[in-house]
Amino acid sequence: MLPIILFAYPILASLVALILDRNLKLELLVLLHALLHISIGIYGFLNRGNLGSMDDLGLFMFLITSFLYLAVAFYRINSGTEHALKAYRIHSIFLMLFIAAMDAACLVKDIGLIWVFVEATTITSAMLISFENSKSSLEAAWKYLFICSVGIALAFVGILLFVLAQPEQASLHLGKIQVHTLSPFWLKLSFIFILVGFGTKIGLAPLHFWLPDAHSEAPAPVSALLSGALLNTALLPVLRIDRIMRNAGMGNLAQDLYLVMGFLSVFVATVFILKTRNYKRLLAYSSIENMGLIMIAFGLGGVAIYAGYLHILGHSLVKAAFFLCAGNILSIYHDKHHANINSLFNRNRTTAWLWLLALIMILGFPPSPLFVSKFFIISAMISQGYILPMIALILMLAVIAWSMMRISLGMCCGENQNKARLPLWTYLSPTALLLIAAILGIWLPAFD
Amino acid sequence: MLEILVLAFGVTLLFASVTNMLHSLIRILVVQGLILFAVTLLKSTQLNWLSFGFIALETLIFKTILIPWFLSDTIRHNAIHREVEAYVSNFFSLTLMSVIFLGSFALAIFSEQQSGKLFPLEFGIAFATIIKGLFIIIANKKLITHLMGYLIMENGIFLLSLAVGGDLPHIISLGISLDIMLSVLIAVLFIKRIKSTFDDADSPGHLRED
Amino acid sequence: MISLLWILLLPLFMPGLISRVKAIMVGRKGQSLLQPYYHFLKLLRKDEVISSSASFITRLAPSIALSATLCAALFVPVGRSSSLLSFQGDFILVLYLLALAKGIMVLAAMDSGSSFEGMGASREISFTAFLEPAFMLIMAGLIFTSGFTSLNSLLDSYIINNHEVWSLVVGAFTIFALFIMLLVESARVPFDDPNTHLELTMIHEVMILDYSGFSLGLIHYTAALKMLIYASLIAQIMIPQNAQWHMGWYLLCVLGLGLVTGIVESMMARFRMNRNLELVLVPLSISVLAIAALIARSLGGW
Amino acid sequence: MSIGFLILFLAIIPALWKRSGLFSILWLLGSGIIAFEYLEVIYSRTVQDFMISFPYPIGTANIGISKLSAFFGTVFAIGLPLGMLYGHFYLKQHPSEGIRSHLFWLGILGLSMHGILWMKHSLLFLMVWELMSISSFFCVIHDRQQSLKAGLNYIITMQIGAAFLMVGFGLMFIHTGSFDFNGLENMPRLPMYLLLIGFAFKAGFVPLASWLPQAHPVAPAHVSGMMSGLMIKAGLYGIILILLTNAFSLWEILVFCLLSIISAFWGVIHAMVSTNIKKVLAYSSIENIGIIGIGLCVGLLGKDAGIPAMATLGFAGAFLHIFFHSMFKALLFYLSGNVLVASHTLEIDKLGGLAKSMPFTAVYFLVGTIAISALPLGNGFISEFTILYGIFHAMGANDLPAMVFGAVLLSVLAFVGALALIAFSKLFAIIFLGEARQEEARNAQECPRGMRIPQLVLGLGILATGGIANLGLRFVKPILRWMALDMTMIRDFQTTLNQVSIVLAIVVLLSALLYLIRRMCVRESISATWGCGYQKPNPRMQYGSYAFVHPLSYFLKPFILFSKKQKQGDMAKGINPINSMEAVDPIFKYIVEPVSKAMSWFFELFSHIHNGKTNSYIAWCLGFLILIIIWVLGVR
Repeated sequence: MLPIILFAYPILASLVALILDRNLKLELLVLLHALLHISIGIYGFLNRGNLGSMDDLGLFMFLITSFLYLAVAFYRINSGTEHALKAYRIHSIFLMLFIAAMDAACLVKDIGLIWVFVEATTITSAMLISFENSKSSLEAAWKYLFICSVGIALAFVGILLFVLAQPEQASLHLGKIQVHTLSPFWLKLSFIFILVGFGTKIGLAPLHFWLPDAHSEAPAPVSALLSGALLNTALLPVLRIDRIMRNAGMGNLAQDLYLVMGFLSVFVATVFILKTRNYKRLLAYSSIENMGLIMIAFGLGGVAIYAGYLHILGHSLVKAAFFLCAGNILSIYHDKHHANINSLFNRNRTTAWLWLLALIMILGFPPSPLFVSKFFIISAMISQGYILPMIALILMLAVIAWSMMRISLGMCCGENQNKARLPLWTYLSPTALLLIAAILGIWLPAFD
Repeated sequence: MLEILVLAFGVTLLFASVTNMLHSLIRILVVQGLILFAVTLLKSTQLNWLSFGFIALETLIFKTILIPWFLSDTIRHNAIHREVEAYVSNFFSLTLMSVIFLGSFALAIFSEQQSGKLFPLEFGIAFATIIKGLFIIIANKKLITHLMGYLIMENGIFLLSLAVGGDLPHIISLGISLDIMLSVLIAVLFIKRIKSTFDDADSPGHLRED
Repeated sequence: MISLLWILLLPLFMPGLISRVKAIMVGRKGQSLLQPYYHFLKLLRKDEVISSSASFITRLAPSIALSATLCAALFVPVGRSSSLLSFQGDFILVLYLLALAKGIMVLAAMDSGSSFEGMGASREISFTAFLEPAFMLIMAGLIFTSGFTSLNSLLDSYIINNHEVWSLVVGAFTIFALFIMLLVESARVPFDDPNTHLELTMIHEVMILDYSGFSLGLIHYTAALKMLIYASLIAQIMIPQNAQWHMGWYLLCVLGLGLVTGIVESMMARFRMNRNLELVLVPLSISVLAIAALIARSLGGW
Repeated sequence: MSIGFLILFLAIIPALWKRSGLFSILWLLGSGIIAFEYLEVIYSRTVQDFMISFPYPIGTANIGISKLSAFFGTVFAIGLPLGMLYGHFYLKQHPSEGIRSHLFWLGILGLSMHGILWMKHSLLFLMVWELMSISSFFCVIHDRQQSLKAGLNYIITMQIGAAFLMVGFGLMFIHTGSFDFNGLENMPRLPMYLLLIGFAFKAGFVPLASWLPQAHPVAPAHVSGMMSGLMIKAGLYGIILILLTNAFSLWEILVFCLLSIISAFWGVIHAMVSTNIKKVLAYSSIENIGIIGIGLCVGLLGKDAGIPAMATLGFAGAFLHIFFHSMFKALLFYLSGNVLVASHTLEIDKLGGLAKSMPFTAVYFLVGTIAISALPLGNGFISEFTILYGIFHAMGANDLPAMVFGAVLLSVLAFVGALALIAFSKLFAIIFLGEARQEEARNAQECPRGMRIPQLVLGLGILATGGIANLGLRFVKPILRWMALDMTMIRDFQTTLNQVSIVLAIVVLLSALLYLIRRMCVRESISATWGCGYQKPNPRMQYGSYAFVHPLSYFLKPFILFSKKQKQGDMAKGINPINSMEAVDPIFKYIVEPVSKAMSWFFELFSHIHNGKTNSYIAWCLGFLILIIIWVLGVR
């Protein structure tokens, strides 16, 4: 029953949207979808375990998505007034389809279908990214679509090899796989392809190149969803395969690959956080960094796996809020170069403080879930004897913290005095996200 | 019979690496689609109408007719120059192609020793096709050629899916080909818009860190 | 009680004695020994001229300095009659009281805003940097021989007994260090020339250029008192073990010190200013030597 | 206790409505209650630990308070509200936007400082610790202009320190499997060193103290007062926590000794040559931390050598100095705020003669100076007296290290004390005495009464604890007893202290008497300072800050790194050449800066892969794929 509502609504709503004649109505339509979404999510959370289609992992991602979607839907209210109706209609339709595709990718258990839906998210979100129809957004969308399609194609090769790994009647349904019969050689090979393929979509270095472009050129709500929800959705299949790998006794191979890619990601993020001049790209790189940390966490295993899930949660919420604040700043200054932005404190104090709070929470100051997760990641690294990597990691994190704080403070402080006002919703949803993150940082929910 | 078809598929790759014309690349795509259709028919054990319909839809309709038509249409409407304009010379790409063949056959034979349930020839050709597709993307600067490289790669993946013994459920393969179809559509759309906004058909490089 | 009398009366005798000795050395007759007393009393009767840039510090400083020094003096034993005040570890307080006196006088000098007085002040206070640790180490050295007690009993217990070569060595060290400290602290040649007439070369005298009358009297008395403190410290050490007339010995030693000081003054010339600090290091190094020797000894010698 | 903390939490509300007055009043109220309760804990009752059970992985957190933390809590509860009160009046004189956020972060800072003392669960402790760092950072960058760079430097330093703590606690977690502070007892060496280093960052031991002289001058006066008087004590709290629960070998003690000596000496010589009031004060904080460390070392040495009196007095001196330093350092920083408000500069060579225009400030500053340079009547003397007293017990006790290091520490303490006397007599003399050197100082006005209230309180406190020498010891004694130290000789020591205070009373009475006599029978006549024959002396001829310490310069020079700045003048246009010297921090100049430069250079090397070409991106993808295939199939 639930899945039907979940997928029937967006399709019907897209049809309805074709006849709606005002932006506000479209926004309300999306908002309704978001409310439906989160109510289903909460229902699923309340009686989890006895849901057939949703396992905990899927539910986890689903809940994160619904929180973000709700925040974004509120954020969009009254923000679309300056857009043309037609473009905005298409935008809203694709937004709902995008969410539907992500839900499907969270819910289904068949790797093949997961692949299909992840590819579907690529297609839909490509339309969302190119919404502003400027040169750069077009280029970003093209690169995003193309690189991700190629990567996903490689992932499909991996899936085929996974079929090859099963001696008799091959099946792609995760439940039906006899792990002990898998041939290790093909499993290894398929895992490599799957990791590289979905890793492209997760944005792990050195496959991350589309990510800063897409995140910086998309409109703020879309970037929030991309970095908060889509990356997790792309991470999901990797985690599902990871369970198989671990059951097949090849967990340490997977973990080594995770560690390698994770460290590369953090390193690349450090390089470009020092380098970049565009604050939305800054956030994008910090997404890469956090994804790298998550991969490191899963690569370490043990208690760090918990840290990994926590990090996913915290990063999604805080980063979404961060991107929404960036949207506010963009709508105040109409400029993406942080060198040209100053005195945010004077121009719009609320945004400034939201920005700084999101900053310190993404850097892992308490009360942020990232603090706890970083603590566990570091202690796990010690316990497994990765001493030099740990020192390097801490150094890189310190450099990232320095650079991001320098840039953000430079944006916030200054002399310019003329005030700028924004609609209330644009403050509320980041605040709500940050609050949820803070609460979760202090009172951690138990996942398993 | 099967081997001959697969070899022909490989030959198309060689031809793809020496040609300079976009249209000949499109023709290569058509030929590959036909070959795939044939191979699928030969390989499929029991042939009822449903599965025949699926296969026909995937290979004939999509790969052989629709997508090539889109491409040639795009080329015509956007007045894209008909040269391929690769970064590398034909000779180089040819040698590289043979290297790719060598590598993929080595991999195929190596893995055939590992577990015996695949056909090394198809496997190798398929791998070579995938790599070749990527190589075409890397070596050319036109958006449309990127797209063609992507399609060649997809063909390779399709061949691979034939190479691995157990075949996918039809619904999944249909979804897959739908996805590819849509992505190609949207890609074509983007190519149109990019052509109109940047008024050249090369892959744009404005978003960079410097 | 008797010792308080001594402490109050004796100080001004030293400067008179010294100047008399110097006069005799150069073949003059010299002033009477009691001249400083007359001078002091005359100053007490005079009114003052206060610098226009003076704040409350100038008015407050001399009395604080005097009372601090006096309290320090109360801990110093005179002859065998034990000091008025004494408790375990009182010498720390003595040292810091002297530092207080010095510090407040330095501030007073800076208060006048005259560059010369500032110069004197900075020179004066620079000396403390090396004298305080020296004093500490000397006290630590005395503790080795007679346990951690008060200044009074430290000095009473015979540091030098004739049958023990160690104590002779250490006693000699201590006396020499204290004597140099006496010269420095009471602003005598070779560190400072009290009766030069070129401000650039003065230390103590230049600090009090702007003082006059009553305050000047207090300051002179304070300086003399400080000198007496160091002199009587040395004297207490020098009293031999089986002496009968302690008071006599004490006076003898003190006057002897005055004599020696006078002779030194008339034999030596003042050092170059920037060499002074290096000389002030001497007591420190000597006391370090002494304490090293004592540590070695307490561990049973070499 | 809960009521007090409730009030402190409520104080956030007026802060959000910019009611700084109500904010500080609530802080006074709440801290009063809390201080009372802390004192109860110190003297009589014990507070039951209460458990909060968090979900996995934090587990049940043990939150409670020991006598040690009660001691620090009392210090905080006394110092913080005064700081808040001063801040209220200071901010009135310094109107600036962002009062709201400033007060908010101020409240968070105070609360987290109290919170650290309660956490017995390393993860929560770290959380509160980080909260303290970030809130103090936001307090430092209050003016949002000059302070940004220093503030950034500060927060990153704190992050590195926190990383040390993180790793240390992580090791502890791996070792014991729990976060509880019971794990701190005789822990393995490596985590212990890491924790000590992490805490030393906050406490400001050389060579980890380069943030202090950078952050304090730019922070508003009340913030730097609270940070330097109170917050760095949080680092000491951590250090002492570890010192008490672990046994140390002689070598470790000696290394700690050495570090403390270096801190004290390094701090004081830089304080001597600095020309910015707040810089001088910041460096002297480093010095005082060194002195506290020396006290702790004396205690440890006494334990190690089996000299109970030495141990007890050493720890007693350290605790006393923690308490007293929190008073006089805060006072001096607040007074620097007065000077800034009155004359709009902190450069002492522009000031002078303020004693006549700002008499109250001058008197308070004199009190602070006496206290900080350990002169009698100030409370700094009492703590140093205690430490020295402890050291003298080592003399003649038949234990080589105790004796040798006793002698060394004696001379170091005396030496540092003397240098501090020089530094602060310089500071006081040049700011408040003589004539105004420049305009700023000439038309300075005394600050409003409000700013002087907290200073009056602190000054009286200093004089009280300095005059009635037993007061501080009474406060410290329960903690010493709790530390199971030998208390037999404390009684004699108390009698000694009583005698000390008697003597001090004599000094005061005598000088008062003399002063009165002078007032009665001496007529003053005012005239210009005698220029020694020079006809028209002017204020700029007065002894400057550098000239004052010049006699010692030739032996200070080797220890201090000067950066000379020369500005060519042009006599024809009447522009004088300016030669200025400034002491720069060698650690910052020769370690931090080159390292950061090297790192940025290294990262810059890789910053060209993002060239905007899809082809190259795909090439990276393919290359990486082939690499890991080869790695997995070939190598593994």
